[in-house]
Amino acid sequence: MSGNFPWLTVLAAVPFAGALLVAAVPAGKRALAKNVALLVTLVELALAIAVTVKFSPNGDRFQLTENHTWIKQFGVHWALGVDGIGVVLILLTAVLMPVLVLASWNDADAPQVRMDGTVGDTAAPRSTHAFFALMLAVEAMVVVSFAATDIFVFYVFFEAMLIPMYFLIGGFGGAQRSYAAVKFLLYNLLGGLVMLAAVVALYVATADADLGGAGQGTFDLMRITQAVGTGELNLNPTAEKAMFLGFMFAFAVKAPLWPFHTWLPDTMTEATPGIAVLVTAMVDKVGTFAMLRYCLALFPNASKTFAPLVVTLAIIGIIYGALLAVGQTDIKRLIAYTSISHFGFIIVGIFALTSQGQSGATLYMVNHGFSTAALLLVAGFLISRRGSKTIADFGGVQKVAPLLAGTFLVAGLATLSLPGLAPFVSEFLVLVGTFSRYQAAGIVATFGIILAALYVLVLYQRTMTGPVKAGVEKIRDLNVRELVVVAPLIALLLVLGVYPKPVLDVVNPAVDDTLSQVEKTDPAPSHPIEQVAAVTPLGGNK
Amino acid sequence: MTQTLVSAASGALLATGEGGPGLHSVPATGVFDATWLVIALPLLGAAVLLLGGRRTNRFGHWLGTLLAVGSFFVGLALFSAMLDASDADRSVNQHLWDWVSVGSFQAEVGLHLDQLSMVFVLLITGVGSLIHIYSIGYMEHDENRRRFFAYLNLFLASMLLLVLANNYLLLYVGWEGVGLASYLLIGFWQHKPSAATAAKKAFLMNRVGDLGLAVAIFLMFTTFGTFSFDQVLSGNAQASGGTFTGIDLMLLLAACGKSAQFPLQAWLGDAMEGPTPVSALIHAATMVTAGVYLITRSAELFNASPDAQLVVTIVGAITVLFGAIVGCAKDDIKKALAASTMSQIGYMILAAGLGPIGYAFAIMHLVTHGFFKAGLFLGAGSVMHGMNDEVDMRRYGGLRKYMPITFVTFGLGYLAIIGFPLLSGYFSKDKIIEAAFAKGGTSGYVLGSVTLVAAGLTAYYMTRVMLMTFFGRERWKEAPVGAPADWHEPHPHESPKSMTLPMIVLAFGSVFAGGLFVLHDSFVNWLTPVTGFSEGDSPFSEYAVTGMAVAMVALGALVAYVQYARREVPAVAPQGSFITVAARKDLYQDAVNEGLVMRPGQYLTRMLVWLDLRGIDGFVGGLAAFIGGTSSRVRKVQTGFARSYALSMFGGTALVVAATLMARMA
Amino acid sequence: MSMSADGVAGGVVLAEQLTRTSTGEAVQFWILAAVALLGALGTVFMKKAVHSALCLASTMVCLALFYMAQGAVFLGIVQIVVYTGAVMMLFLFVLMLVGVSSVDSLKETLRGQRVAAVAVGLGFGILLVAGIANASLGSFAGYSGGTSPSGAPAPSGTEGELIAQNRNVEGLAHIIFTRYIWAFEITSALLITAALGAMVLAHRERLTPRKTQRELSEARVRENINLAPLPAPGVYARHNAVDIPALLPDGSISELSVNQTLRARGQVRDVSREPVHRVAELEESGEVWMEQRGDVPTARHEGEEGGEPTEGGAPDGEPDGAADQDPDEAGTPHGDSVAAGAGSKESRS
Amino acid sequence: MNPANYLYLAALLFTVGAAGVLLRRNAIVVFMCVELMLNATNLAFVTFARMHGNYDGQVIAFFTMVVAAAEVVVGLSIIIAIFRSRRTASVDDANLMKW
Repeated sequence: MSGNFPWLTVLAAVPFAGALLVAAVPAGKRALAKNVALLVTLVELALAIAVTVKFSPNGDRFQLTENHTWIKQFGVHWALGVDGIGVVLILLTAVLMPVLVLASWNDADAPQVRMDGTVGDTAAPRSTHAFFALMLAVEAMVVVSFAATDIFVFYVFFEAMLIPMYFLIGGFGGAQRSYAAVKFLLYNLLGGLVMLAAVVALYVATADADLGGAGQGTFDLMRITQAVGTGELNLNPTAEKAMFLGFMFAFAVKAPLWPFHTWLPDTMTEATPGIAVLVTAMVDKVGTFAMLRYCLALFPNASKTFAPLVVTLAIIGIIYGALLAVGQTDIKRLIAYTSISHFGFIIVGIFALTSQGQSGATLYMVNHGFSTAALLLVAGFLISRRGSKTIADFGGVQKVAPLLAGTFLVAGLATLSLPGLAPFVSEFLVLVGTFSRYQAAGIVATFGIILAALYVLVLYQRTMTGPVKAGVEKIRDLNVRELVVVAPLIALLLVLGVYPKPVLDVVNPAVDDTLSQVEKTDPAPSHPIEQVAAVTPLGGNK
Repeated sequence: MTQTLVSAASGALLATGEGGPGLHSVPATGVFDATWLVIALPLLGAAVLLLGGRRTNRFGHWLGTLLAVGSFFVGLALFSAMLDASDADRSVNQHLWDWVSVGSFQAEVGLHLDQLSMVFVLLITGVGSLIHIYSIGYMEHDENRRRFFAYLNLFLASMLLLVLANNYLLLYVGWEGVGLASYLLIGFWQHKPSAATAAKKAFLMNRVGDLGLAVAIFLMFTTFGTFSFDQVLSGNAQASGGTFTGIDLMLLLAACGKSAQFPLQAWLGDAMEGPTPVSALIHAATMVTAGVYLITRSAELFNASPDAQLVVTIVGAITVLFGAIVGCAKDDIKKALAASTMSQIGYMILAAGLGPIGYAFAIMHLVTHGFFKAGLFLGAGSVMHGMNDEVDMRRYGGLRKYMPITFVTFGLGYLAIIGFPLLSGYFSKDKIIEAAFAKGGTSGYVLGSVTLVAAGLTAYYMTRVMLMTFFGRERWKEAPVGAPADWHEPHPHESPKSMTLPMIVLAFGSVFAGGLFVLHDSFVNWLTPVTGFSEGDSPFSEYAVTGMAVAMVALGALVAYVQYARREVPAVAPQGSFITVAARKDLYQDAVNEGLVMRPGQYLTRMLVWLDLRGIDGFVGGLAAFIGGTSSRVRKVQTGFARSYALSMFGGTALVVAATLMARMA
Repeated sequence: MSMSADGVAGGVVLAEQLTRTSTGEAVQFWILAAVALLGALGTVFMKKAVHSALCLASTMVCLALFYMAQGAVFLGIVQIVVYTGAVMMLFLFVLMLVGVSSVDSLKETLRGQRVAAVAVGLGFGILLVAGIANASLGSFAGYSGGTSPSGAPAPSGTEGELIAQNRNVEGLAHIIFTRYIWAFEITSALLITAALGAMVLAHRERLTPRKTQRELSEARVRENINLAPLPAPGVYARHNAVDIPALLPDGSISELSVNQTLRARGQVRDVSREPVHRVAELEESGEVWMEQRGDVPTARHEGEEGGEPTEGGAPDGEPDGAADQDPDEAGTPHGDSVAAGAGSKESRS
Repeated sequence: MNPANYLYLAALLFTVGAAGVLLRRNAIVVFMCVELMLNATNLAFVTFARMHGNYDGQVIAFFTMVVAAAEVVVGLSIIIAIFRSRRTASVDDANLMKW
C-alpha cells in the first residue's frame, strides 16, 4: 500500500481535466487547442513514467491501490490498483497518446468528406477542439479501465469509452464514417449489455455467498478472486460457464475475436489514421487485458473448459485475418485485417494458459500497439499526400520519398515480426506457449508468420517499388512533425526487440499469479537435460 | 564493456579430448573477449550509413569497406588465438546479456566461437571484404551506393550473428536478418518490377524455411526445456527417435529454405536480379551455405536419427542433379552460375547428410566453393561491366583477347570448380564422392554414382560457359535481332584495378586452398573436435574413385568442347530437345509452385474476402434487414378503417369473456 | 297498457322472493321482446338511414315499457321523453342535414369484415348467454321486501321505506342526492362540456370577411348577372300565382321565377302557349299599321341585319350588358353570350 | 316467466348492436347501433336493480343515459364536421390514420 497520494486517480483525472480544458479553449484558437492537448498528453506521460517507477516488480500483486466507497447500496467502491500487466498497458497508452496527438495535428482541420465522397467547403472545417477533447476523454477512460480493481468501475468505463469513440469515428472520418461509427457502437453495445447481465449475475452470486458482509454482494475484484481461490464462492458450473461467456462475449467483440470482427475493418478504414490507431492500439487492448484480468481470474474452471474453443477461434482469426489482408485493395483496410490477425495471436497466447503464452501475449499487446501505430500513421501520411486509399493508385514511392518508404518498410517489418524488432519476441513467446500446450494449434499459428510476410511485402511492393506511377511523383517526403511522430515508435520497436527484459520482469509475476489463480502450470519438458555444462548460462534472476 | 558482460561462473571443463562428441565450451577470456566486435563493426557500419543519410554519401563506401576489413582482422586475431589455444579451450562461450526470460524459457544473447564458426567467420569476413572492395568499382556510378554498402554491412553483421550465436533463438535472429539483407540487396534496384518481385519471392521462400526452424525450436523447448547449444548439443540429450527425426526434418526444411535446396529452390535463379557483388557474396559464398552450417552445427541431433540423415542425403542428391541439369541450358551467365551454386550446395548438403564421414568434407567443399564461385561471379560481373550489362552469353564470344585478367581468373575458377586435378575443387569434391561411396550399402552406391554424374555435368556446363564467353566468334559485333535503334556495338574492356584485385586473390584461393586443406588433413583435424570424424569403408580404393571422377570430368569437358568449340555457336537460342526447354524453364519449378501454392492461395483469399463481405457481414446486415422487413409487414395490419379496429376490439372482448368463463368453469 | 308499477297481483306483501313475474308482465315481455329484437335487427339491416332510426326508436320505446314493468317508472318516462324523444330526433335532424335520401349499399368493402363480424358477434352472443345461464343469479328480490341473492342488506332508512312504498321518483332522488351526489355533479359538468364541444365542432369560422351589400351589388354588376331587375312574374303572364312560371319575351319559361322546392316537388303548373301567340300577333299588327302610316321603322329592324356590338339584339330580349364586357368576349358568336348569360343565371338559383 | 329473461334480451340486443357497429358503413347508423348497445346495458342495469331490490341499478342506468346523451351530441357534431369537409358520412372514408 503506497503512501496516501492517489496516483491512479490523478493519472485518470489529468486527461479528463485536459479534455475539458481543450474544450474550453476559445473557438477561434485552433493552434492553442492542439498545443494544450499535446501538453496534457506529455504531463500524462510523465505521470505514467512516475507510476511505473514507483511500481516494484516483485512487490505484491496490486500496488498503488485506492478505495473509496462510491455507491453504498450496491457496495460499489471507486477501487483502483495496478498490477504488472496494468502498469505496462497504461505506459503504452501514455506513450502513444502524444504521438497520436502529433500525428493527427491537422486531421481535424481538413474539410469534411461528404457521404458521396465530395469534399465539403473549407470555410466550415470541423471542430478541432472537439476532436482533441474527445481523444483525451478516451485516454482517461482507457487508463481507468486498466487501473480499475472494481468490476463495476471497470464495466462503467469499459462502456463509457464507446461514446467519445463513436463521435470521433462518426465526426471526423472518411465518406462512410457514419455507417462505420454506428456499426462500431452497436457491436460493442451488444457485447456490453451481455456483459452487464453477467456482472449482475456475479454480484448476485457474491451476495448469496455473502462476500460483502451483511447479505450484500461485492464488486471488489481482489475479494472475489480470493473467495474463488479459497472456495468460499464456488459457483455451480453452468452459472460459471454462463457468466464466463457473458464476460468473454463482450471482450471478444472489443478485441476482435474471429466471428465478431467485422466492425474493425470498417472502423479503421473510415476513421482518420490517428483515431484508427486509438481504436486498435488502445481501446481494443482493454478487451484482451480484461480477458486476462477478469475472465481467467473470476471463472477459472469455465476458462479451462472453454480454452480450446477460444484457441480454435483465435487460430482461425490469425489465418483468416492474414489471408484477407492479402486480398485487400485498400491500405487501411489491409492494416485492419492485419490487426485482426495480431489479436488472434494475443488471444491464443492468453488462452494457451502457459506462462510463456501469457507473458508473450501481454508483451504482444504493447508491441502491437507500437508496430500498428507506426504502420498506420505512416500509411496515413502516404494517403493524405496522395489523397486516395487504394493501393493501385500508388507505385514507386520509394524513389520519390525514400524516408517515408524507409519508415514504412521498418514498420512493415515490425508487423511481420522480423527478429531484432519488438514484435518478434512476443510472437515467439506466444507461439512457444501455444505449442507447448496444443502442438497442432502452435504449428498452424506459425503459418501465420509466412502469411504476415506475404501481406506486408505485397503491400510494400505494390506501393513503394516499381516505376513511379502517375500522380505519385508529387508526393513529398516526411516533414519534421511526421518524423518526430515516427522516430520514437521505431526507436521503441528496436529497443524492446533487443532488450525486452525490463517489461518482461514487470509482467511475469502478474502472469504467474493469474496462472496460479487458474491452477495451470506449464507442461514440463518431456526429456529435460541435466545441467552438464559447467557454465550456468544465465546470470540474472531465475 | 566486454569484461563486465562475461558471466560470472566459469571453470573450464576438461574435455574428453578428441573423441568426446558434443559441445563443451569455456567462458571467453583474453582475446576471445573481442568476439562480439566481429559483429559489432559491420552493424555499426550499417547503422551509420543508414541513419547518416546523404551526408555520408561521399565516404560511405570507404567506411563500409574499412569496417568489413576491420572485422576480418579481428577474425584473424581470434583465429590466431584459437590456433595456439589447446584443443579443449577452442570452444568459447561469451554471454552478452539476458534477452528473454519467462518461466523456464531462458534466452540469452551470447556468442559461441569454436573451430566450425571460426572457419565461417574467416570465410564470411574474408570474402565479404574482397567483395566490398570489388563493389567500390562495380557500383561506381550508382547514385545510392551508400545504401548498397549499408545493406552489405547489415548482411555481414547478421551472417556473423548467425554463425556465432550460442542458442538456436539467436541463430533464428541471424537467420531472418540474413533473409532481410538478401531481400534488400536483391531488390536494390527497386524501380525494376522484376527485381522487387524476385526480392519478395526470396524473402517469402526463406520465411517458409524459417517456419521449419521455429517449429524445430518449439520441439526442442518442449522436449529439452532449452535450446541453447551448450545443453542441446552437449551429447547427453535423450529423446524418442521420433522427436529427433522431427527436429531434424524441421532443421532440414530451414536449411532447404535458406540454401535453396530441392523443395524451396525456386528463388535462387531469380535472385540474380540483384547486383553481381550481391550474387557473389550472398548467393554464392555465404548466405546459401547457412543451411550447411545449421546441419553441421546440429550434428548431435542429426547423428541421433539416421533416417533424417538419409532424407538430407536424398534432398542433396536431388538438388545436385536438378542444379546441374538447369545449369546446362541457361544462356544468362549469372543464372548458369546460380544453378551451379545450387548444385554445389547440393554436394555439401549430401556430404553433411552422410553423418560424421561427410561433415568435415562438406565444410571443406563449402570453403573452396566460396573461393572459386565468388571468383566466377566476380569474373562474370567484370564481363558484364565491360559489355555494358549484357548477360546473354550468346551475345559474348572471344572475349579472352579483350579481358585477359578476367579470362585468367575466370579460367582458374573454372578449372577449380570442375575438379581439375590438384586444384581446390578437385580435392574437396573427390573427398565428398569418396565419402558418398564410403556410406556403404546400396545408398552408398546410389549417392556415389549421383555425385559422379553431377561432376560430369558440372564439367559440361562450366566448359560451355567458358567457351561461349571467351572463345568462338565475337557475336557481340552484329546487332541482336530486335535491338533498339540506338544500339551501339559494346566495346569490351578490362575492369579497373579495384575490381580485378579481388578476383586475383580469389583465383589464388581457388587454386591453393584445396591443397592447403588436404596437406596432412589439417582441415579435417581442425574440425573433428566439433563434428567428429569416422573413416567409413568405401568399396573402392581412394585412387579408383579419384580416377573415375577425373574420367567423368574429362568426358563432360570433351562433350562441351565438341558441341560449343567445334560447331558455330548460334546467336539465337535454338529450340533444343524437350529437356533443354524444360531446363530453360528451371524444370518448371515456378509452374509447380504457382500451381500448388500461389493459385489455390489466391482463390482461397478471394473466397474468404467474399465470405467476409457476404457471409459474416451479410449475416449481420441480414439480421437488420429481417427486422426491418417484419416490422414493415406487421405495420400493414393497421388498415385505418375504424371498423376493422372495432372488430379487433370486439374480438378481444369476446376472448376476455371466454377466458373468464373458462377460468370459472375450471 | 302500462302495467301498474307495483306489479303485485295482490295479497299481503310478505318477504318472499320474486321468482315468477305476473303473467301480464310475461305476456308483455314476450311480445315487446320480439318487437325490440326486430327493431334492433331493423336498425342494423335497413338500407335507408331514416328507417334505421325509426326502428331504433321503436326498440327504445319497448325498452321504456320494460323499465316500467320492472318498477323503474321514472326511467321509463325519461327513456321515452329524453332518450327517444330528444336524442333520436337529434339523429333524424342530423340525418336530414347529411342527406336523408342517401342509400347505403350493403355490399361490404373491407375484405372478410362481414364474415368476421358475424362470427365474432355470434360467438360473443353465445358466450354472453352462456355466461348469464350458468351465472348463479338466484331468485330476484323484487321491490316487495325480498332479500337480494348477493346477500346485500336490504335498503334501510328512508330509502327502504320509499322503495317499499314504491315511490320510485323520491327513492331515486334520495339516492342520487345522497350517495351519488358526486357522480351527479360530474355528469352535469360532462353535459356542459358536451354542449360546448358540440358547438365548437359544428361551428365554422368565416374564412372570408362577410360581403357587405355594396360588394354584392358590385359583384353582380361585374358578373353581369340580372343587372336590371328581373321581370316581375306577371309581366307577360296572365297569372301571378307562385307556382306559375313567368314567361320571357320569346315565350320560354324563366327559370328564376320558379321556386326550388316546388320544382323539386314537381308542383310547377304549366303555362299554355295560346296567350303568347296572341301577344306576338298584336306586335306584328302594330308594325304593319306603322308601315302603312310611313313612319320610320323602329330601331329593332336594323338590329337584325348587322351584328352591331351595341345592339346585341338577343332574341330572348335579355338586356345585353355587353357594353362593359371585355372585348374578346364580345367577339364571340351569339350562342356563347346567351349560354354564358343563361349559364350565369342558372347558377344563381 | 323468470325475470332473468330480461338479461338474455339485453345480451341479444347488445350483440346485435355490436354486430351493427361492425357491419354498417354509414356513420350515423353505426352511431345508432352504439346507442342500441347502451340501451341494452341500461335494460340489464334495471333488471339488476330489481334483482337486488334497490334503486342503485336504476341510478346507474340514469347516469348512463346522461353520458349517452352527451356522447350523442359530440358524436353527431363530429359527423357533421366530417360531412361538411368531406361530403361523405361513411366511416370507411376517414381512413387517413393508418400505416
